[in-house]
Amino acid sequence: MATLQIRQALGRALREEMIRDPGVFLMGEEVAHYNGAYKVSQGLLDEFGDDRVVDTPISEGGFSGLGIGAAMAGMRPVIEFMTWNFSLVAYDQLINGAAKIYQMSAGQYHVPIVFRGPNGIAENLGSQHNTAVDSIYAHFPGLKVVTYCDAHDACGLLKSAIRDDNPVIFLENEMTYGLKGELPDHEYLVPLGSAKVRRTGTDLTVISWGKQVFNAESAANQLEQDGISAEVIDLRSLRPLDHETIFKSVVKTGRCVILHEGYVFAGVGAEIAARVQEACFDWLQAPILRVTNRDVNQPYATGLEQLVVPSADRVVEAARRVLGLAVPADNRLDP
Amino acid sequence: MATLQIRQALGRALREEMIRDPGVFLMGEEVAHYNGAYKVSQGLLDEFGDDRVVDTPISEGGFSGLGIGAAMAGMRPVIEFMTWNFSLVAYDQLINGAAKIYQMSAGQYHVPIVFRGPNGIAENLGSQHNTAVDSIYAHFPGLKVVTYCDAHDACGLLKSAIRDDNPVIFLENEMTYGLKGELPDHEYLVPLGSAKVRRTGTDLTVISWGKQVFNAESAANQLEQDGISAEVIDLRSLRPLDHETIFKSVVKTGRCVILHEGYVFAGVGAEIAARVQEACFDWLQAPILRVTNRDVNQPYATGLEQLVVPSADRVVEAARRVLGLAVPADNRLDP
Amino acid sequence: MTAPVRHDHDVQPAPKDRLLLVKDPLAPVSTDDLLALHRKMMLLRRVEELAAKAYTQRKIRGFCHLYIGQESVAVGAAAATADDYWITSYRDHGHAMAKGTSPRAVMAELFGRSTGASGGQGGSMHIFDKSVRFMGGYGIVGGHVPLANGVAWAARARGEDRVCVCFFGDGAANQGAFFEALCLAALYKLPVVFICENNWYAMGTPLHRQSAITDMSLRARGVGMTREQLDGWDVEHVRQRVAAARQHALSGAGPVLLEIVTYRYRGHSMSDPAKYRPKGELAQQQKGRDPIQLTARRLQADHGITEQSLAQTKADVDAVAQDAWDFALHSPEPDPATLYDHVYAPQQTSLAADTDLGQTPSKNQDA
Amino acid sequence: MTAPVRHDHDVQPAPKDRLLLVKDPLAPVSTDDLLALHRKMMLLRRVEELAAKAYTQRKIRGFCHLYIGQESVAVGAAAATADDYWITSYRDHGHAMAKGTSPRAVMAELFGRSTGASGGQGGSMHIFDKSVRFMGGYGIVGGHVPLANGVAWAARARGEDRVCVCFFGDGAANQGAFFEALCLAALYKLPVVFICENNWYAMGTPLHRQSAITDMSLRARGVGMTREQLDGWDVEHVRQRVAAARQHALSGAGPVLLEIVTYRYRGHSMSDPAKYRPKGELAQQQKGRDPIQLTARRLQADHGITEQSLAQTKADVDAVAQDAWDFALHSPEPDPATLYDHVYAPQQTSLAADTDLGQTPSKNQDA
Ligand SMILES: Cc1ncc(C[n+]2csc(CCOP(=O)(O)OP(=O)(O)O)c2C)c(N)n1
Ligand SMILES: Cc1ncc(C[n+]2csc(CCOP(=O)(O)OP(=O)(O)O)c2C)c(N)n1
Ligand SMILES: [Mg+2]
Ligand SMILES: [Mg+2]
Repeated sequence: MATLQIRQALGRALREEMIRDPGVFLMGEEVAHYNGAYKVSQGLLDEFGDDRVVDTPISEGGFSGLGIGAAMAGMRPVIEFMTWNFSLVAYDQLINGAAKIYQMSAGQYHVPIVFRGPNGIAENLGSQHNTAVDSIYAHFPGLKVVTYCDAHDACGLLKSAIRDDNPVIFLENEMTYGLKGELPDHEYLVPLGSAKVRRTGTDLTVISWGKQVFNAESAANQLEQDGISAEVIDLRSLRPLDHETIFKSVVKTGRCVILHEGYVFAGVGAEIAARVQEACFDWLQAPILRVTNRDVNQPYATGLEQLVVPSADRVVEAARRVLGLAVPADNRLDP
Repeated sequence: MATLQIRQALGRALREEMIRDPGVFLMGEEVAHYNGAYKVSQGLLDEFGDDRVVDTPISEGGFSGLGIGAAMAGMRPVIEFMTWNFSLVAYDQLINGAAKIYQMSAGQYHVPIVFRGPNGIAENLGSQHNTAVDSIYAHFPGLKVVTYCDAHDACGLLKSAIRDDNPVIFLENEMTYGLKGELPDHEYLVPLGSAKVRRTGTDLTVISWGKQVFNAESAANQLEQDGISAEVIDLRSLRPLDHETIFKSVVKTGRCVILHEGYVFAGVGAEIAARVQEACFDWLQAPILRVTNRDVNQPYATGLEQLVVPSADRVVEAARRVLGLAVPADNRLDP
Repeated sequence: MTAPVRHDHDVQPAPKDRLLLVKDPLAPVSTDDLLALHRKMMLLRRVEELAAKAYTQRKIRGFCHLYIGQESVAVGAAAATADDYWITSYRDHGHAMAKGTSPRAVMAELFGRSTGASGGQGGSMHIFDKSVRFMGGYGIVGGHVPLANGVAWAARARGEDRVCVCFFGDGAANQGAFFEALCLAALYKLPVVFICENNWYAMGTPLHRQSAITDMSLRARGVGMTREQLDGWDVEHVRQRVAAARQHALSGAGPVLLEIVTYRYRGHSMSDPAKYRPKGELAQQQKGRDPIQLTARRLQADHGITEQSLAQTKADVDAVAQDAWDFALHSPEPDPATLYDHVYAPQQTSLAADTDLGQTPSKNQDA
Repeated sequence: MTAPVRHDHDVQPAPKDRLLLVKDPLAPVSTDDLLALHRKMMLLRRVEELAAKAYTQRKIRGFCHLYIGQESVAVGAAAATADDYWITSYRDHGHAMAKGTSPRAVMAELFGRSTGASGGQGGSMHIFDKSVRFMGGYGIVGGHVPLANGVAWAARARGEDRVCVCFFGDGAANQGAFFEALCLAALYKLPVVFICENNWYAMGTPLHRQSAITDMSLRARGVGMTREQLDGWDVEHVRQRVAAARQHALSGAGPVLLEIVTYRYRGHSMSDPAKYRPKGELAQQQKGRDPIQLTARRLQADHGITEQSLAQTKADVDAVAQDAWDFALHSPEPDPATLYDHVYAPQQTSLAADTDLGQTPSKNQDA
């Protein structure tokens, strides 16, 4: 076992896949000489040279498209967005390009490419640097969307993503790059499309992904003190969804809270709620509740920001509500 | 009463607002000399001149941004996307610009701008020309998102959108521009944020918007023949949602089918389902079902395309299912 | 891969305009070759004339953008880059056929049949043919231009002696994606030949109303790329200059932007009556500058080809085009059962790594 | 609003490079004016030095991009465009203060206080100040450049004698949004002065590794815009050339792209140790080319200002900056009850039209 930070676990995945397959290359702003804005690619330029670890100008649309073309022509590019916020200037390339070429060409051209970078909320970055892009990519067939909460899954999922023959949206998180975890010494993969039950429970199911899994776990701990047993699921894969794991849990517990970063409206949480109520209608004993960002653009000031982002406390509240227990006076609801 | 095509009704709205407020101008590809790719702006160049009806190069990001800047500086631009598919190259401008400036500036700058153009499915346009953008815009606070199904609402909503002090995403439809409807001779507005009950019923609620409202109505007609009474709601406004109208109906009928174009995953239908199950949990007698595009990128060939897009038949099927009635052998489900 | 370093931060004289200096690198075409070029241009045109007819009969649906009038560009370019990669926009029937896709596969695609180049999935705007390195037609103006860089990147990484030829219109030269692609290609010195087919209109908007300059090759000047503007009516000239650009790009000297001036005879798409043209403009082009007529005249004047022989070519071409129609018409529609076949690629590379995945039994599993 | 028509479709010689020919239009600065410029540059720097200190004390959070070293650009430009509109990127503290936003409002914004320029909503990257026509700082590289065109559009439509000045970096000159904006501005001949502050780095990437050409003003050449590259260390020179560009743009001759060569002393943001600089580069810049020192020397040599007097200015400026800190520190945080206040603008224009909405009683209602 090795203890690695998440950034190192991701770096290990990149390195292993670059050794394994000469078609893999990494491209993005500051990934080479600077070793990555968040140091995920530390050491890779030295090891693989500047044909395979490539700094780009600030042209997200341009280098995303370059990656897509290279993937069509048989390579396996990994494109780093310094953060996913900046992918919005490249959105057309990912949606009308990456997601559709396999279909438009009736399967002649695969697009085995990974787009990766930190997603969602950081701290005090204000309005334009806090977008959680989960749903605006997971919306589209042709794309896969995955994420992790710990170092183990970060490495195993990234390796699977690189080997996948489809475009994969790989969502990381700025705040947890330094988080340490144990990785086996031998090579391993974590398959795309499988959720993980992080904690079993009987009274309600809390579904989450990315770093919000930690809020889910911390809420579960709090609830435990009140004798409430929460099952915590880390989705890991938003597209495809692991229906089996989700539905099995909700059928068992009869109650469900969904927790995620980003906006509530037509978020991935909405999709899960829609599917769960459809599949588990007869088992549900309370409405499914969602805990997400408040429905406002993210302010800079710490006090306001804290009100906006999801928290363990808000999960506890939601859990108590689905259980029909008393909750403290409601926070102001989203309009 | 005047009988107008939808394109004419939209043209009337533009014209009335341009007369009323010298700050209103129309900008987009082919809107001026060509009188609009779909002739919505017919005659406006002649009447208002090329300072106020402005042809652009193919630079959606550029002219969207121009509109946003002009709105901040006190004008009321109407930006036409030839179709909403092309807005994806301008996505960052709408999300990180239009939606956020009012908040980032703490209310110093308003962005009273309308982005409009045909959205969603047409016929045989293939993969890159069929995107329904509803959810990828409605996801974001700061934007309003509206649409219509008939000429009357088209005109009244567009006028309200132009007068609104926020950025409004105005979704039209290519296939219905020629559809005729009655408009009062006098000026009128249809407020944003209000759904319309198109047909009252008691057994189930069918929620839809845009041209799919016609599929909902036609399904309701078919259902009527079997003695089933469907209430049909035209949402008209996706953000803000008219909760009152929706919830009142579902509380009455106890059953709900949502019908819309575009992808199912984290679509606006998912949001409505999530909200309805939360608000109407105790009244719901069956799971909420959604009828949308199949979860594939849209093929060109007619036969395949027909399988993909929503239809009245699929609504009837869904309705029968929520009513616990026999349905013909299920179509292959989305994976 | 890096530009020359400027060692201090002073204002310095601007670098020179880089014009394409390579001379015509190919031997002049033989009579046989010119006949073949001529025949190919006629074939493109005839197939598209039939496509126009099929469209009015609603056998072809949706959008349908014809290439008629511009044939010399694709056919001339193909004669210089037969083995290279191509990528283009929605006006792609002519490009595909020039590159080697059969008229049958193109027509069947337009008819939405399973025998079409893209199996009926793509339609007019999305013809793909991997067998001839045709990387596809794309519908978002400018959206495919960045892809060309990646194709060239892969070709270079594999040590192939191939460029990627990327076609787009004058209108596309206003899209951000186009500019970013130019910048990246120049920075990385990628073997790409960018061809701006300047047909003077983007839909109904003439060039001088879409751009402050009408010399689109100057776009290259703003990003430090080699450029040339040329007349596109002469298929032989196009062949030579594309060959020159190819040679330049393969030499490691970086990409080239060719602006090839041409003209489209039809409306932008089948629904466009093209009323925006100045009176007489179309007739003048068709009379004085038709690429097929030009070649026909040259074949007769310089190569001793008879009018009769040209008529025979026309008859041959008509037959091939008609055969494509028949083939398309009698081809099956895509099987509904295949609807979900093109959403996700099944795994082609084995997920069980060829490297050792360690000693644990749970290979490919969550460890 | 339209470019000259090219009447036939022949290949033609490329139009000339358009250089900014307007001579320095302003009278030379008086001693008082130069003192004011000097003082302002010092103020910008001092406030940002305090911001750096506050950052290490975690009073300022998130990103914080300092302008130290580049002050002559904003201060010089402000002296030529005091009454015009400005828009800029995330490196905006200096721009805001140069344009007239108070150090208090800037510092309070950085501290996330309700008294901040953007009420604590924006933070370092998003300073807005409508009172001085400062249209804001934006965080998506290049994303704000298109907005400048709209501001200029509105100003022209209203008949104002104002340009919009748009600042961005050398790195931003690789973004599609930037290029599209340039194209549109040139096409519509908008009164915009684009200022590319070429500080030779985009984060850790030096210019020659981000662009095939390092003369960013040439971007204008590719779209037919007037351009000039100039040295930015001399605040007086910046003032004159920005005034010249302004005059050109207001004359109806179209926009101007100025590339102003400058240098940033600090890392890209507070978390960047800036190890990517060649050894000695920073020291050389600070010693030989500091804009504040240059002005100080000139004030002493040419304007008879004493060292003592300059020291007094420094003390004044220190006090103003310190006052800004104190003000920020003692200002209240935004009231949580205001959280939802800035999502949607309440209707400012009446929905009850000022025109007659007809005779029916159901005004503003679904008819
Ligand atoms: C981003 C985008 N905007 C608009 C359109 C609609 N559109 C399709 S073709 C076209 C004109 C393109 O002109 P040009 O690039 O000159 O190519 P040509 O049609 O002349 O071959 C437009 C505006 C589109 N497909 N994509
Ligand atoms: C679209 C986008 N991509 C990437 C970033 C991250 N980023 C912020 S500043 C910056 C460098 C910008 O350099 P330049 O334009 O030269 O401005 P400077 O920082 O030197 O003032 C980058 C890459 C961003 N904010 N937006
Ligand atoms: Mg054209
Ligand atoms: Mg810079």
